[in-house]
Amino acid sequence: MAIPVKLQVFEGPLDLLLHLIDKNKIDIYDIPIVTITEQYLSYIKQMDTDDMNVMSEFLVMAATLLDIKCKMLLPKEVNEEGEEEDPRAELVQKLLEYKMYKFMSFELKDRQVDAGRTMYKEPTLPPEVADYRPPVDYEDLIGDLNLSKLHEIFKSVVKKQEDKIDPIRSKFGRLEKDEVNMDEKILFIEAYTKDHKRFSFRALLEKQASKMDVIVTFLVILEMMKTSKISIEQQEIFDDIIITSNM
Amino acid sequence: MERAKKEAIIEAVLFTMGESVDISKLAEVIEEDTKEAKIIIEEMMQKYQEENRGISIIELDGAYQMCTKGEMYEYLIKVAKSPRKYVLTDTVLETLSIIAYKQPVTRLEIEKIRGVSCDHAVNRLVELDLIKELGRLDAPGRPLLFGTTEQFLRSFGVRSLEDLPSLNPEQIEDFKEQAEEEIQMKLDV
Amino acid sequence: MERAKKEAIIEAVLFTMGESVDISKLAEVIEEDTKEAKIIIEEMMQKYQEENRGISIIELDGAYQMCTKGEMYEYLIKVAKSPRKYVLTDTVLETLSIIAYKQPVTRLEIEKIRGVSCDHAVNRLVELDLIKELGRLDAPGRPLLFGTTEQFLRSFGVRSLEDLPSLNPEQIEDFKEQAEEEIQMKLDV
Repeated sequence: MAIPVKLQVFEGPLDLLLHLIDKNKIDIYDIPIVTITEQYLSYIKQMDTDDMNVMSEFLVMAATLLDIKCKMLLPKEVNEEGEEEDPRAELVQKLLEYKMYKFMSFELKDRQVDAGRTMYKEPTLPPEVADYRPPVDYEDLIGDLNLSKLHEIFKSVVKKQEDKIDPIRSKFGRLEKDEVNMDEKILFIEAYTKDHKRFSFRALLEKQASKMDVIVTFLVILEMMKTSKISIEQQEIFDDIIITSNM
Repeated sequence: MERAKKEAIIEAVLFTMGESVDISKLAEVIEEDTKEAKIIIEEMMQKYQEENRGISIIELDGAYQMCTKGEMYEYLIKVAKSPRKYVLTDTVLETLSIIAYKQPVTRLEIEKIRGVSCDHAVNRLVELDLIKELGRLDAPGRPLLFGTTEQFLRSFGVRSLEDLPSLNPEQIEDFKEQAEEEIQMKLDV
Repeated sequence: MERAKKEAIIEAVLFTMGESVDISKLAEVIEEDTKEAKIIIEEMMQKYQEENRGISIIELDGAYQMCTKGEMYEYLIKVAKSPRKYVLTDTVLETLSIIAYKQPVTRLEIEKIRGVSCDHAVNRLVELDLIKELGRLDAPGRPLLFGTTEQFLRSFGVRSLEDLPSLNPEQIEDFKEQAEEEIQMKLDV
C-alpha cells in the first residue's frame, strides 16, 4: 500500500533545493551534487501538477543539476587565472541570493504585522479647498525649455522609434519564394549530361544564376550519382570534379 | 488602567474616527462609567487649549469630536492651496513634442511612436492647458484628436503652428540608416 | 511667529491632511527653512511619545504623517473598523522583498533571482499600491522598472528605504557561518 506523502509546497526550484540542503544539513558551499540531484528528481517525480509552466521551471533546474553532475565527473575546467572552476559555483551564488531575499521576506512580514497596528485618518479638508487647483506658473514650468529643445526631443523620440525596428528582421517580410524548380533543374542537367558526356562540375555551376540554383544543382548531381546516372571523379581534395555520363 | 493611558486611548479613538463619538462609547473603551469619562475628557479639552496645540476636542450634544482650532484655518488653506511645483517629466515632454509636431494626433498614434502608453502624460498636458482635444477622428472608436493650445504657443514663443520647425522625411531616412549601420556594426564584430 | 504657534500649525496641518505632508510644505506654512522645520517636527515627535498621547507623527521619506500609536490597536478595534488586512502570500512577499532591495528592478531580474515567474505577484503588488512602475529600462523591449511606494513604507513601518532591515554581504556570511556550524555539529556528533 502506498503511503500518502503530503508534499510541501515550494515557491520554486530554488526553494525546493534550499529545503533539501537544509534537510540534509549540508554546506551550501559544498553541495554533494549526486545526492541532492537524486533527491530533487525523486521529489519532482512525486509532484502532482498539471501546470506545465510550474513544472517546466522545476525541470529546468533538474537539467541544470544533471549538467553540474556531469561536469563534476569531468576534469575540472581551469579559468584564465589558472584556478579550477567549481561547476557548482553559479548555482551556489543563486541559492545564496535567493536565500537572502527569502530571509528578508520574513523580516518584512514581521514588520508588516507591527505596522498594521497603526491607524490613519482621512483628510478633512473643506471641499472648496480640496477642489482648489492653483494656477500654473508657465514661466517656471517651461524654464529654459524652448522650441528648438522641444524639436530635439521630438527628433530623439523618432530616432528611438527607428532604433526599435530591427533592420534585419523587418526585411524578412520581403523575402520572396525562390522560383528554382527542382524538376526543371533535373531535366536541364540530364539534357546537359547527355550533350556533354564528360564535363566539369565547376563549368556546370558557372551556368547557375543564383545561390539557390547552385544548391539545387548540387542536390541534383547527388541524386543522379545515387541513381548511377553519372559517376564522378576527383584527383585531389578541392580539385574540380569531373562528371561522366552513364546514360 | 492608568489615567494617562485612558487619555491616550480617547485621543487615538477620536483621531481615528474623525467624526463625533458618543460619550458612552468612549467610556466603554476606557472601562469607566460615562460620568468619569466625561471628567477625563473635559480635562483633556482644557489641555488642548494650550498654545502649542493645533487641534482641539469639541462637544456636540453628548458626543465628542476632534477638530482643528478655528485660528488654524488660514494656515490650512495655505497648505492646501500652496502652489504645487509643476514639472514636466521626460515622458510628458516627449508626448508634448509628438503632439506639437504631429497634430492633430490620437493617443494611439502617440503610443505607436513612443512604444508605451501615454494616458497619464496626455491627461497631465490637458490639465496644464498645453494641449487640448481638437475633435474626434472619423475612424472606428472615434478616437479623440489632440493638438496644442494657445497657451502652448505663448509659452514657447511661437506665433503660429507654421512656425514649428518641421522634421523632414530625409531626416527620418537618416535615422533609419543610422539604426541599420549600428546593427551592421554589431554583426561585424 | 512663536515656536508654540509653529507647533500648533504643524499639528493642525497633519491632522487635517490625514495623508503624508512633505517637509517643504510644512516649512513653507510655518515660514521656516526645511532644516529648521525638521528640527521642530523631530521635537514634536518626541513629545508625542509621552504616555498620555494616543497619536504620533511618523516620517516617510521626507514627509510626515499623523497616525495612532501601535499599542492603541486593541482599543481602537473596539470602536473603529479594523483596517483591511491584506495577507501577503510567501510568493508575493518574496517578490516584494526583491523589489524593495533591488529597485529599480525589472520583472526579468526578479524572475532570475526567484527562478520562477513573477507576473502574478507583481500585478498583485501594484494592485495593493505597494509597488509602482518607475519607468522603463533603456534596453531591448524597454522593460518596465518597479520600485516601492510610500504605501509600502507605511505598511511596513519603514521611514525610508535606508531604514529597511539591512541586507549586506555579511548577511550572506552569516548564512555561511550558520551552515558551517551545522556541519561542524554533525561532525562532532
